[in-house]
Amino acid sequence: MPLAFLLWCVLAFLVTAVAAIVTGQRWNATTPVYCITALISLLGCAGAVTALLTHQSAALQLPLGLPGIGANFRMDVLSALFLAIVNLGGAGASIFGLGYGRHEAFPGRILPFFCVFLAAMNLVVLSDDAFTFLLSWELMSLASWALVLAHHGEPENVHAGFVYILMASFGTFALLLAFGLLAGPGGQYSFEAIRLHQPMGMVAGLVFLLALVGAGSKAGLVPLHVWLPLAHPAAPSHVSALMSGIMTKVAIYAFIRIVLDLLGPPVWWWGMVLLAAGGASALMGVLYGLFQTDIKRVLAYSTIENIGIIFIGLGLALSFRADHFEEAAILALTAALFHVINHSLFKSLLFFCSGAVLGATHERNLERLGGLIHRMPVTALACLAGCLAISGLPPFNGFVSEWLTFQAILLSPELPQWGLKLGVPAVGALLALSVALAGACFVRLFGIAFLGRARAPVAANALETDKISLSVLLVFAGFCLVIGVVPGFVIDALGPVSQSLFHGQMPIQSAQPWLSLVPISAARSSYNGLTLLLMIAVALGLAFVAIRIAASRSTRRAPAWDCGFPNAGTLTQYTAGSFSQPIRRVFGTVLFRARESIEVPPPGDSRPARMTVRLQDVVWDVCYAPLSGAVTYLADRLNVLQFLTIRRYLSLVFATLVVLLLVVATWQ
Amino acid sequence: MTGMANGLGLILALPPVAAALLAVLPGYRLSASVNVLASLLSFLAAISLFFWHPPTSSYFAIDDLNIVFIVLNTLVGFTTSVFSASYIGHELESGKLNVANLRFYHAMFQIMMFGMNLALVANNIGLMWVAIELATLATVVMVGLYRTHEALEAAWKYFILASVGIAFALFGTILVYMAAQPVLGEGLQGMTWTVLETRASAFDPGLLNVAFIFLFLGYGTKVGLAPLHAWLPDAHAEGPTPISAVLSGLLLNVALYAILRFKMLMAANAEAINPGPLMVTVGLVSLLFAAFMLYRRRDIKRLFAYSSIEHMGIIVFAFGMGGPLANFAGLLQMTMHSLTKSAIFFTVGQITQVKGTQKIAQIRGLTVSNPVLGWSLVVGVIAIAGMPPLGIFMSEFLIVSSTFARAPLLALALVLGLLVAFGALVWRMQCMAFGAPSGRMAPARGSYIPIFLHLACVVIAGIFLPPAIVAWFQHVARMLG
Amino acid sequence: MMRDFTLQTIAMLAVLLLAPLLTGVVRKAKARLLRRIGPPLIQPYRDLWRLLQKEVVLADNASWLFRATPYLVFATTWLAATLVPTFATGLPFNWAADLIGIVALLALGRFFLALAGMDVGTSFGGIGSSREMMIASLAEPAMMMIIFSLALLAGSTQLSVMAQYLLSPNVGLRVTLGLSLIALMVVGIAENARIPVDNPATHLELTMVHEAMLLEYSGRHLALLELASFIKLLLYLSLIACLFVPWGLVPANGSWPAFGLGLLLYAAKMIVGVCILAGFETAIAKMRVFRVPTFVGAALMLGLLGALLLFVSRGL
Amino acid sequence: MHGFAFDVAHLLAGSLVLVSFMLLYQDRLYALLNVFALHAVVLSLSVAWQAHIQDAPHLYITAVIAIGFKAIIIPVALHRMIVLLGIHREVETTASIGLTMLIGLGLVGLSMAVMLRITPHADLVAREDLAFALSVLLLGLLIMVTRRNAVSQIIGFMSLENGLVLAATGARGMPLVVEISVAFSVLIAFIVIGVFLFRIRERFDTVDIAAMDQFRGDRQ
Repeated sequence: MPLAFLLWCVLAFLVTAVAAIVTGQRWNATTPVYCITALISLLGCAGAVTALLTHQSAALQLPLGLPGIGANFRMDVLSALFLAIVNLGGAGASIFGLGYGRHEAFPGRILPFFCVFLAAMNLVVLSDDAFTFLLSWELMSLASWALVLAHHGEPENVHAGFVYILMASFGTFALLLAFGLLAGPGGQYSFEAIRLHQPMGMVAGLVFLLALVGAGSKAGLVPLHVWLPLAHPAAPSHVSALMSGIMTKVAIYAFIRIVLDLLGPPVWWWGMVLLAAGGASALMGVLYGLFQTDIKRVLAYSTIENIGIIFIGLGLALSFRADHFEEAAILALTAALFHVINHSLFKSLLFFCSGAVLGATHERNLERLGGLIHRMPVTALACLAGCLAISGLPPFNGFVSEWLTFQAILLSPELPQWGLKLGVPAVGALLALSVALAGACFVRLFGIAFLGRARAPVAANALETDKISLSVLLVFAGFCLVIGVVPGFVIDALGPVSQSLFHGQMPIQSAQPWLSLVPISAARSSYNGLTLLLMIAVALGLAFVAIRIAASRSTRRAPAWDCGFPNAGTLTQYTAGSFSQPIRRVFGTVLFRARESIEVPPPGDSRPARMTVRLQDVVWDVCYAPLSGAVTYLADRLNVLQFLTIRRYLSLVFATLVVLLLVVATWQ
Repeated sequence: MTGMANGLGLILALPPVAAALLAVLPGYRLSASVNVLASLLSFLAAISLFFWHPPTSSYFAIDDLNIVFIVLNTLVGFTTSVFSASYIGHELESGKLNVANLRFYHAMFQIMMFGMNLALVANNIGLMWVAIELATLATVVMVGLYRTHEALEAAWKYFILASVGIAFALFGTILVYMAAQPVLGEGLQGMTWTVLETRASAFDPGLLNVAFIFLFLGYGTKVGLAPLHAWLPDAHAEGPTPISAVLSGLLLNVALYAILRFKMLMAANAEAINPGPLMVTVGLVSLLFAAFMLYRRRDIKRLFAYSSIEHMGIIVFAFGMGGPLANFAGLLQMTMHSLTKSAIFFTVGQITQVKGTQKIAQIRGLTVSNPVLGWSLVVGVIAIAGMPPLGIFMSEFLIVSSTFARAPLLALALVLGLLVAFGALVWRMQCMAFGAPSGRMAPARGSYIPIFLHLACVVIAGIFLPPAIVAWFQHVARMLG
Repeated sequence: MMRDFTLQTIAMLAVLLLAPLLTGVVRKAKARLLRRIGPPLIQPYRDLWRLLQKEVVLADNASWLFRATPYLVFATTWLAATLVPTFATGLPFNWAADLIGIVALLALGRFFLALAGMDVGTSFGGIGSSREMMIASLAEPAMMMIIFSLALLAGSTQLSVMAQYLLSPNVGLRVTLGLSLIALMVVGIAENARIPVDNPATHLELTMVHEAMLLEYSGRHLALLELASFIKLLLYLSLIACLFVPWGLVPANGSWPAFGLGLLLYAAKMIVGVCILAGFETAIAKMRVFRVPTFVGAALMLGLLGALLLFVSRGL
Repeated sequence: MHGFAFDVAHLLAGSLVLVSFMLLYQDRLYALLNVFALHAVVLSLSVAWQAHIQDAPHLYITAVIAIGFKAIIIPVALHRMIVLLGIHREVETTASIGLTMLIGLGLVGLSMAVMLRITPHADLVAREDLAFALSVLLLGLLIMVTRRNAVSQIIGFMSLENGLVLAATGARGMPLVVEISVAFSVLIAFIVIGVFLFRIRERFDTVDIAAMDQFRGDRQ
């Protein structure tokens, strides 16, 4: 009975949280708490995986929550899948925290909320009525907000927390309104009741948009993403991994649950909206990321990009389903879910790496790092794997999901609507562009941080992190590789999910010869990670042997040649800023109103010449600045009412009375 | 029979006796404990009303509606007395008050409680009016207790606006009687709730309409609805903190109770104007107005006073929408708001004592300097801002979702107001609770028990409402129509 | 089965052996066009051999990544080349990855090469990597667009199937094909660091892109990288050949003589291709680095246009 | 007889409105006090007449309370207070007298419209009384709104209460509880206001509320 088991896990999390609060005053409870959470998460993950593989679904009602409806919980394959993701990430973060959490100044500000955060994410996925869902959803936001404020010393963290919690409650209100429509005036808040009378026409469209806004604001969909690059880096790294890798997936779950499960059959323009939002997020996200110098901020922006890719997949699924191309819809959905899994893995991995770097150097700024591959070789290896995976390069997992998405796009000319006909290839171009740019982004990240020469003493004498953290890094890197090599099994595991949502699933992959991946037919397209890996290995081996036989083995170490003018200064290296300059020239001037200003001091002046680059966040300028301006303006104008004389207040009362009397007098 | 009468008798008899006693008792420690004892006893008496319903007389009646208010009233009164016992001593030491003031304070506290209880149990609209005025005048002098310029000015403002409200309410009461008199004949009949409600259908609708306007404005002044709210922020900010807690937690509710009664009266008459739209409009105006006012507040108590206006707006909005769901939500919101807001004021009182200032700008990093106070403030603000797992989230969930299905635009306005208010409250809270601590670092000496008690209630209610209370609220919601 | 694998092996070896020759032909042709004698055709083989014999001079702070990169780049490029049908289609490895896979393999090689460029921490390496990634960030999507249009025509992303389809009579002349051909040529030029995007023969540092990344390499490492770039050129040529002049491609079940014929035809195609390339390169001059994006971006736009035309024409 | 009774009641109530207008018109404190005394006298007369025609003896008490309290004690007290405080004699009005008069007229019209149009079924005397009471109430409020000086605001408030009493007595057989509460509240109001004026005297040099306004909170 996995459902009850997972609820027990949630309870255990909460109990741990309370225990952490109680004991936190006296001694440092870091190690025990993380051990316990890791254990619970692993158990929960196991339970979820068994539920997923045995396709069992169960429901349960507790006498809590909204009176009359109670707290309903349900576990079907969809929730099982996401529970597995959540708890795997949770386990990873907990174990990494064992090492990373040691050099934490105030564990009391992290541990309880960490447990609550894990519990809340599990609850969101488990809950089966609107109230329980939103309660867990807000609890999730609240816990992560507290974690963002864990290092509240820096003012920007406080600001980040504020923007985050504000956007979070905005999203919650959107979901609340959506559920209000779904539930109807009668207040049928349980998902069962909602499934029975699904809304149609305009109402359904409205619910769709509200759900998109609500879930999108949590997932970081452009233009609702502004909080994400502020909040995710502000939290401790293993929490950033949870927020970026896992919490955004919970948001995806919410969207899938509402739109694909609770809502009736989709309309084609829904897919259009999703594709537009996804494409925009993918491109904007990766471009923003390319211009950041803070490692964690780069990762946060790349989260936005990957969320965009996932939403492109979902958009395709919706459009295909609206036009009754079931096979294609299933393919697109599977691609999206696959990318959900992949991103949760490699984004957690990369945030763990950033945590390791942060722990070793106390430095998040790329411009002050460099040469870490010598100081922290294992971390570098894991990080390299993560970068390859997230750049969508074979034989890692990122490539598979993106390849599946492309395959889905290639099926789209069958769609009858002209909007989709013209939109989908454009989105395909955006997707290709953002994948290519992601490559550039992560070459930059890894190259600047780990390669070259140390740009600051902190990097020069960094030390490799502890064994526990390293083991987590390696395990996650291993996941990325294995899934990329034998994706068939994952796709088969996703089968029941698409079965439950779209009443069909992709052909069984593990039955294919050579374990190769054949989404539709071998004649159409196929990919075989295993053979590819073997062939690369073989080619490598051949080359190596040949070189051994034919070439001279003598190797000499010498100073870098550098065209004959080697320069000892480490600042002559290419910096993060200069690396992204060509791309900024190409894209930035349009999308970010990038302005370069170069000031060269007059001859004889010893000041260095300076080049400053200004990037403007167009989204902020267009969407958010006017809003805050309006609120400030109104607040200032209305504030006058605090300073009136009693006589004026009386005249207000007087006026109200007269107006009401006039209303009554003229009432008929 | 005698046992039945006791509960009611105690509620009415205890406070005046205690007041008389406290007026003569020397020494504030003793009187503080007497105060606590009296409040506790009246709370127990109120509980006893659940079990023995006293018979309805032409002056007093206990029904399902007002018993909710009475219990809530006496409960918060009790916790407030506990808080003030630990609070007021510090005021004495800091020289803000002298012993005579304290004696006066304690006596007035009981008189205030007496007034509110009387208003709640009264079965006679005239008697209720008298009682509410009594309570108001008691609070007026309490607000002026510190005798500082600001305190006097606040009390003066409160007094003038309140007495205009008094006048309106009285005029409305007279009009109701005038409407009833042709039907019920002359005499006491025409002012008795139980009679009025049964016969309201026959009254002259025109008179009822005018009457309701005056009553709504009159008692609405007490509720603090914009634009009648002017007294509320200053009265909260300048009076002693226990009084702010009582004002927000109780007096507003009592006035609201009166409005609800008359709304039921209007609802019972078919031709009379439906008060719903009026209440919805005023509620929305109060909500939006208060939400924007929150941004420029520099005084911590005034900040939460405005949030009281905001919540009263929400509650009146909910009752204006009507229907079982919205009424239920309104009752829940009212209860949760009294508990939460008084808890917040308890916290704020201790914070101001610790930091020696009410200026938000001078309060920083409370979670570092005074962890318990700081985190209580965080929890309180999160609760008042309507975040789970706390009670107000449930009521706001019901209000918004049920409204959106019925009147989408209203719900959007509601959500806008809630969001704006949320932003202001959370921003202020973050500034005070986090960051590097500033100001005096002295540990708080007041008792945390009332704070924890209230917050615990709110948390539990947010996750699990006892079925008994649910059934009770649902019944009352049906009564309200 | 056995037969397929022998064929596959032949194809792989052919790629490996022909690639330097092809580059030699290019150089020779360019020299002739400039009225120079030019180096002998087998010069590239000699260069490679000499490089193999030389000792490797490693920069002091070069990491293991720097040393591993040449092998990886070579392996991926070679692999990609063997996945492209040269003279025969439907070979066993062709099913391992489709055209998208091939592009991704090349991208993998580029990823490592760019990292290697940054490893030593010189300014030139940085220039090379950043410019390479900038060009790639436009060339790759352009390539994807080309793949889109062709895949939509052929209903497959498998090169063999595409070639078969394009052989079939029902193709006819299509605008999309023309657009894709031009786009593919531009992408090929950009990817192979040919003029006008880059100059393989240059040693004027500030104009270098590809060369700048190789600046610190020497000896066997450099040999591998050179060979890899030879193979890459061959790859793109045979890609164009197999997609746009697929005549003479022999299905896997063909007869041995047919294969021989196919091999000859293939060689002929290659020769023609490199001659055209040489002519093009001599005809125009290298452009500024910051005009390259417009050049490659044009390819992207062409590809997108082609794809759109197809999407729309499907609806008609 | 009934007609006559109605006419007298009408006359008295109407004259109360008239006196309210006189209050509105006054711009000197002493005169204001005197007119207020007159206001109270007229009120008590009308109350007495109501007592007579409703033959409700308890209303006579109200009449006595009115004449004793509002016509004599309060004016005298306020008179002394003015002397005590030594406030200058002028009553500075905010709006011009003419404008206030116009507004007042509008208010009377409004109250007539409200009362007479919407209550066709109620007793005629009661309706007339209510109409006049409402206008007195509104005029009193208008005085409070248009006067800056605290004393004149108190007077405005008193006249407002007079309107209430008029309405209460107009209501046939309204229990005594109401009169008592009115007297009660007036008493409290007076005491507390007195206390306040006294305290304010302690702290401020004037009862001019404008002077107190500069101590309004939240103006850091």
